[in-house]
Amino acid sequence: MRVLLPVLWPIAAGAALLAYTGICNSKKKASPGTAGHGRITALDLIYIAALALETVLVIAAAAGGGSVRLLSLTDTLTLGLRVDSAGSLFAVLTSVMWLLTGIHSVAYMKHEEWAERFYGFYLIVVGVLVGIDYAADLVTLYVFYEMMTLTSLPLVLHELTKEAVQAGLKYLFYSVGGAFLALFGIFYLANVCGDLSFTAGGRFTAEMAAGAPLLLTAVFCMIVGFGTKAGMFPLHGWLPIAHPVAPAPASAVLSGVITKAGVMALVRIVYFLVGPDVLRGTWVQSAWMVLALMTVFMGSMLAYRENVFKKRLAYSTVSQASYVLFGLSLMNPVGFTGALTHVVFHSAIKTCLFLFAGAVIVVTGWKKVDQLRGLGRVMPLALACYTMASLALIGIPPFSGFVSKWYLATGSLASGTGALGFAGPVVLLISALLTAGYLLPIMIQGYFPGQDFDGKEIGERGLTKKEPSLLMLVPIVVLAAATLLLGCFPGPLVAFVEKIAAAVM
Amino acid sequence: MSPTLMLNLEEEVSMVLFGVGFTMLLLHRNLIKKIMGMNIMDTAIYLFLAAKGYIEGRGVPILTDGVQDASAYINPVPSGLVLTGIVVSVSTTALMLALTIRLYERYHSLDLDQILISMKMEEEEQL
Amino acid sequence: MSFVQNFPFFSIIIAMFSGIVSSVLSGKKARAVSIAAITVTTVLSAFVLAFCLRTGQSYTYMMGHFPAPWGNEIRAGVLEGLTALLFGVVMFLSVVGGLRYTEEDVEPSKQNLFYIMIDLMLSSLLALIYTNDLFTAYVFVEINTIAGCGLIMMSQTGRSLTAAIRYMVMSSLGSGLFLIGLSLLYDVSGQLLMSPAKEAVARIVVDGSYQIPLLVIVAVVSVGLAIKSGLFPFHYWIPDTYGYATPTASAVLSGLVSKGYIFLLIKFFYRVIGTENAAHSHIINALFFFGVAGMMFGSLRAIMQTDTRKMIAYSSVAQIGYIYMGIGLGTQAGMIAAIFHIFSHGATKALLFISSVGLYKVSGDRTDFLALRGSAYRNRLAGAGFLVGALSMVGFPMLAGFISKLLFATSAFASPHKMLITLIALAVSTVLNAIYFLRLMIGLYRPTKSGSFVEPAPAERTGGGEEADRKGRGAKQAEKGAGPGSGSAAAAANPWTMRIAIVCFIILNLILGLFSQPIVSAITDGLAMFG
Amino acid sequence: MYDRLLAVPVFLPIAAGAALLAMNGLIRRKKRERTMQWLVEALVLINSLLVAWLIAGCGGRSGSLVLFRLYGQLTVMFKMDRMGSFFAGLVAFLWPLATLYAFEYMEHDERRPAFFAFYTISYGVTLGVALAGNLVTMYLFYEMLTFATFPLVMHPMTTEAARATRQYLYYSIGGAAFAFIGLVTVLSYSATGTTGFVPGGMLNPAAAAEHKNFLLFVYVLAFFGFGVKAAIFPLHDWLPKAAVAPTPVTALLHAVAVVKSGAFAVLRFTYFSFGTALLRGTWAQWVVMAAALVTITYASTMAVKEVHFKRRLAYSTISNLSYILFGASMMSPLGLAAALIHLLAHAFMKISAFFCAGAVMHHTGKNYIYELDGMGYRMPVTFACFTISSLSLMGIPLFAGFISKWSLCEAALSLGSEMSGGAGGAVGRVMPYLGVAVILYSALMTGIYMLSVVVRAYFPGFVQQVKEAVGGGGEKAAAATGTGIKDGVNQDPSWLMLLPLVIFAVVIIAVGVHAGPVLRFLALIGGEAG
Repeated sequence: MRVLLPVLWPIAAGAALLAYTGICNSKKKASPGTAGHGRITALDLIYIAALALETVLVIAAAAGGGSVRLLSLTDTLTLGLRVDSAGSLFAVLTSVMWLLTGIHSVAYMKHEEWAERFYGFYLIVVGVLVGIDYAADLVTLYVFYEMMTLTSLPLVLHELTKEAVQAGLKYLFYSVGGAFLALFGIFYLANVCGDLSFTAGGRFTAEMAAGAPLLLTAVFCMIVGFGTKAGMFPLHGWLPIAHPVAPAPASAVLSGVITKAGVMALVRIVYFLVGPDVLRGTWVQSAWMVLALMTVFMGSMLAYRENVFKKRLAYSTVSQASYVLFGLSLMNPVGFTGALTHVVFHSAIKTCLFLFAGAVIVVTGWKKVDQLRGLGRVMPLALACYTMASLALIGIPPFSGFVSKWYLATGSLASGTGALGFAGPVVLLISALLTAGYLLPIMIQGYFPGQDFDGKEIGERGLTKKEPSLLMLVPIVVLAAATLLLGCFPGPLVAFVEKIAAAVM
Repeated sequence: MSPTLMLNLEEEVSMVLFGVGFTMLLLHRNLIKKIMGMNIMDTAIYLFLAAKGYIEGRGVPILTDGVQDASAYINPVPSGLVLTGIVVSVSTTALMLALTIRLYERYHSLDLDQILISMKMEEEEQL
Repeated sequence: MSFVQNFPFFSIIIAMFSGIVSSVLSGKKARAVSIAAITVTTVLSAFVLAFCLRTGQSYTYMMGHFPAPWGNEIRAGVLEGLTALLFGVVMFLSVVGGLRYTEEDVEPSKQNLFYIMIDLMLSSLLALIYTNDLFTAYVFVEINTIAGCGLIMMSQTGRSLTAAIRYMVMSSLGSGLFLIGLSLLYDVSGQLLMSPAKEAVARIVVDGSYQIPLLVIVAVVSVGLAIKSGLFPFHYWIPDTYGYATPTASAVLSGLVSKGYIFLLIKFFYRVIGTENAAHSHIINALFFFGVAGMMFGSLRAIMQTDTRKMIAYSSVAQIGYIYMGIGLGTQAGMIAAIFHIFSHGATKALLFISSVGLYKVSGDRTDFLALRGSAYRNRLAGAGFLVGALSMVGFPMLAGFISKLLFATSAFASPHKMLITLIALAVSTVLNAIYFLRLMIGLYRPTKSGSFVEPAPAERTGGGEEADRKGRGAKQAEKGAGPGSGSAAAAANPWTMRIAIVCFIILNLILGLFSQPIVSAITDGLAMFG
Repeated sequence: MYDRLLAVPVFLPIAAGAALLAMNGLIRRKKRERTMQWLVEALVLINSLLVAWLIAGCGGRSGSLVLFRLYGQLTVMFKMDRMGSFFAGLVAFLWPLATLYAFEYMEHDERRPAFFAFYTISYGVTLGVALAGNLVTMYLFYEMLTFATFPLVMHPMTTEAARATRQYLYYSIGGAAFAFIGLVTVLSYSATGTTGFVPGGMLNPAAAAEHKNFLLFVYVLAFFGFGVKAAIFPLHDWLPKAAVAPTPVTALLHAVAVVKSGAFAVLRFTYFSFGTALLRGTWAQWVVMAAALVTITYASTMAVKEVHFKRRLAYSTISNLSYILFGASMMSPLGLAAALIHLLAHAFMKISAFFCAGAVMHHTGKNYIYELDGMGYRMPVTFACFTISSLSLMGIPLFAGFISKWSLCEAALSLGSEMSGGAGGAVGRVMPYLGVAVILYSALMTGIYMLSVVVRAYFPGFVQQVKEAVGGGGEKAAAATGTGIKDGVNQDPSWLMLLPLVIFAVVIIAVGVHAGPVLRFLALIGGEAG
């Protein structure tokens, strides 16, 4: 029950919320979300309480451990949940990010329609994500993975503009396509292996691998397939389109957390099912590394050239998520540690950045980068938080990004993959430079708009010193602080991750 | 020339005639000539049959002066067949001639193609 | 000697005499005589069949007690009895079903002539079935031709006259070939009675002499009878002939006459040449080839037609092809299939001709597809009859056509070289049949262009039709007399005689389809008796 | 007694339908028609209960009934074996519900009695296919099915309908003509001289070995012949065209009864007549498998291109039917079981999807996908069911479609590992994997063509634009433009339509969540016949 609750509770709560609003709608009552415009309603409180409870439940589950069998679809296909340390890391991260973004979203959604629908699906998605993290076997993971795609779809096309719907469909089709590509691998593994439950270090021995001629192909399919969610080349096309059109809180979790679901799936497959020993040194590893590095570079490059703020952040996510994938592709403990720590750091950073973008949109309505000149006069505090997060993402010590990148680079050099292993740090470095190139100008233009900037618009619209509301600001500040704190004291986290790494390798 | 060819002259002639008649019946457009062709064809067969039944030096199989030995007569069966055949062919010819007359009255032509053309035109007028 | 053994002779003679008597009778009386004659001969045939089945063997009946080779013989066995019986039934139903139309289409003064022709036709068919003498067969072939020609020209339109002359020309060609074949046979064997001729042929084959003349004989007789029965490529007289005669005549000609010749050919193969010899000659392959080609060609041409009568007529070409394909297989099984198809096609095609007339009558006497739209609602029974006929043609299980198809297909396995061709030809032909029959059938069950189920055709639209349309849909309504125009048309189109005929034909089809086992075993027995 | 009752469920509906046709003239008045409808429903229900009783009574033992002898060894015979009871049960479950649905759908139709008459007749005929004990009987009912259903396709009586009917008939009869070759061949090579179904095949092994290539050729012909009803490429074209028929027909007949009869016939023919031992690893297997795969690819791609709602679903049906045929072409116990589970799953998914489409058409007159914006709010229950069926069709876990897809791929992969020894030649080594790839591709396409409908229904893309254009009164404007979002107009159909939909949705989820018992039963069939 303890394992089940963090999955079931938000799904049930979200469904109930949706049902309730549905009933309200059909009875032609004023819908509860839009009532009391600008004020916090009971619904909002319940919503935040539900999220908080979820965080508590996840932490409780992580602390308590255990496993549960959910369903038996057929005699051979059973669904189950099991708590382990890797899962717990992701689950706790997810729920915390969800809570913080949730708080932000209450304020943000005051400016959007259909808030209650957003809340409902937002709640459901967190349950599903925790389901992915705690999945005991590959099929369960796949089940939740598909559910995640479907339930997060309403978040993407929330605004119901033609553009949003198109983006939503693109998101949907890429995700589903990726999932089906991965499904081939699942079929194959099920056929070869029979039992798909996760064990640290993988289930495959060298003999078993030798007896399965298509094993590598299957794994590669899964890497590309699940890599879709993490925006890995070649199936990255949806991400820069879908993330920005969503409401900012949704963008934040999409970029910050949901991309990590793809990562989680790959961690499970490579390190808990197939086993890194089987894959190390094969063409799959090389191909994966190449893809990851390409994505890293390409994402940064595109972000650098992008003018729409949220889109720029989305491209950044493409790049950063592939840092993680690159770390995983190294298949050594150092790289693994780097990858998992980067998961945590990037999650915090990117959520923070998107929430900031959301706050900017709410307060000023600006969406393009070149509109953001003089932002420091409007929201200096928030911009400070943005600066911290940016620096962390670039990887400047003592901010958190530095730690993970350090591990990634050393891991790459130690991976024994020859030229690719050396190319890794170079690409990471170039990408870091590009990251600086696309993030810092906003800060610089914000605080130092230059001589020719008269700030007329800011003055006229009464935006001077208009920080976002507290509900928005708090999560941003908290996350920015986290990037700094985690960067200063990465010890416990690194130790925790290293323990996982030791278990799987 | 093969010697047997000279021995079976009647058969050969009848075959040639049959071919002539058959071709006329099949290919000629004029109805009267068709009928003539049919008659030639039939006649050829009668010739053939008669030749088959004929035995050198024997008499007609008709009792003229009392009962005689069968060896005095030619084979009577083909003759009977020829007679029957003639009856049949006469009636067929009669029927065809009647038909031809009807067609001629109607379409003023003996040419089958011409008749078909005028028939088509007539039908189109009706529609 | 049992009295029953005289029945074949009686039935021939009765039919012929009724024809002669009819020449001095009025139309109505001639009709009565004719129907009576058909009934009696059918009953007699049934007795013959029963007798042969009981004794389990065939018998030869000497005419006037002259022994072979002078005398003339009749031979009756199970197969002869069965064929005579079924031919009689089909003939009876065709005549009865077409009574009203015969009255309409034939001049009153010529009514008795029509029935004379029917009588002669019956008599010649029976003679063809029963005779054991080839020359007699020739004579009756000619009588048959003349009677057929008379039937065709009865309706006295320009079309039917030209059709008659074409028929006549082709038949004469066929008869001529048949006759020359006989003469040659007589030349080499000295026999015209079938049984002694067979012995003579057997001797010749053993001798190894006269091989080429024998081949020529088989070829000439086959071609002659093939022309007369309308095998592709000698079929071109068929569409006009069947298409423009009166309904009864069409049904009889298409259902029976061509089958009579085929029966004669089968008899010739079995009783004179011997199946072995026939199977070894290449003639049989030619028949097979042209049979298959005819199946395809006939169906393709039928698809191109827009006129119902011509379509049905071209379908006959295809069906004749089936029969020749069965013969061409050169096996016992193939022959059984061919004979069964003679029956099933006779029953089915006659049904189609009779019921299609019912449909024309409610469509303003027009026969094109467009005019016939919705006619099955205007005349339900005729529609049902046509439906059953069409389904049988397509080979719908439980109907006669299916069993034919099944027999053809199973028989194919006995001749390995032709197996695949036969099977595929059957399948393709089924598809083609489906295309033209079902296209028409769908049309029959569609409302007319104006959306009505009741009124005949756009051109013949009457006030009554509209009224009926408004009051309600369906022919039922119309039959109740709601719409004076179309209602009475439907009633007039369905005289009770025709209803009986259609229902009986449907039942006949079902019998052939559902209880084929006894019939097939009878055919098998009959063929065995052929020796 | 039990055996004799076997014929009842087949002939009861046929007789009832015929009686209905005969009484056509009597049922004119509205009130009588209502009575007629409920009588029909009661009859169908009773018949279904009878089938259920027969299946329950069967309990593994296979009763059989020889009705009469058609010719020679050809008997018309019914038999209740596992496979037959499976299909019969499926049909019996769906029919009463579909009839219920048809009441509302056909309420404005003028020729209802004829419709219900043929609809009921089709029920009996389909059961005939299911319960047929030998190939001849199956062929007989297979042909009858064509003729029982074509009046239903033609029901709208438009030119389009006539054209569709014509094509339907030509294709079906053409297919049957080739299947007929198979029938005759089986008869000729049969070990027993009959065509009765025997698990694992019934050909005389010695004769079969001698003429192996011929038999394989005939098998391919017959596969395509029976496959016509299952809409195998290139003989699929009739199915989208037949979507012109009233929706109860398209849903029940052209998504389940007729087309599944085709697939069922292929399965019977493959596993119970020819036998897999003869076919496995031969060129014939790869030919038919390739045909199935081409069909899947082609049809799912075409479905994406199609914008007519029902025709899109029809293309989807084509591709899904070939899933079944793909299962059939594996010639293995797993393949048979997988084919059957997909037969079951697809029946529910597609009938549900079609019923939703029908409900939309009936209540709003919308036929094209692009007209469906915002319908999810106007017909919430309908579209909820549609969503479930869409997800299931895609093969999302927890829905029935996933189970069947899983089974199919599992079967394909084990075939692949079996063939990797080289038993099926180079082609055989590749085909099973290719099959899995094709299924996944098709799943993606399914996602595209089904979910784009769902997304459109729930998230109409232009609301915001309308709002922005009109300004403050956005919501009213949105309502006025007919998007219906939030305007609270509930256009869901009455319970007659909703009940079947909800039941189907429940079944889809139930099978998807707990398929163990069904799969165990199917594994039995696979085990005895593979």
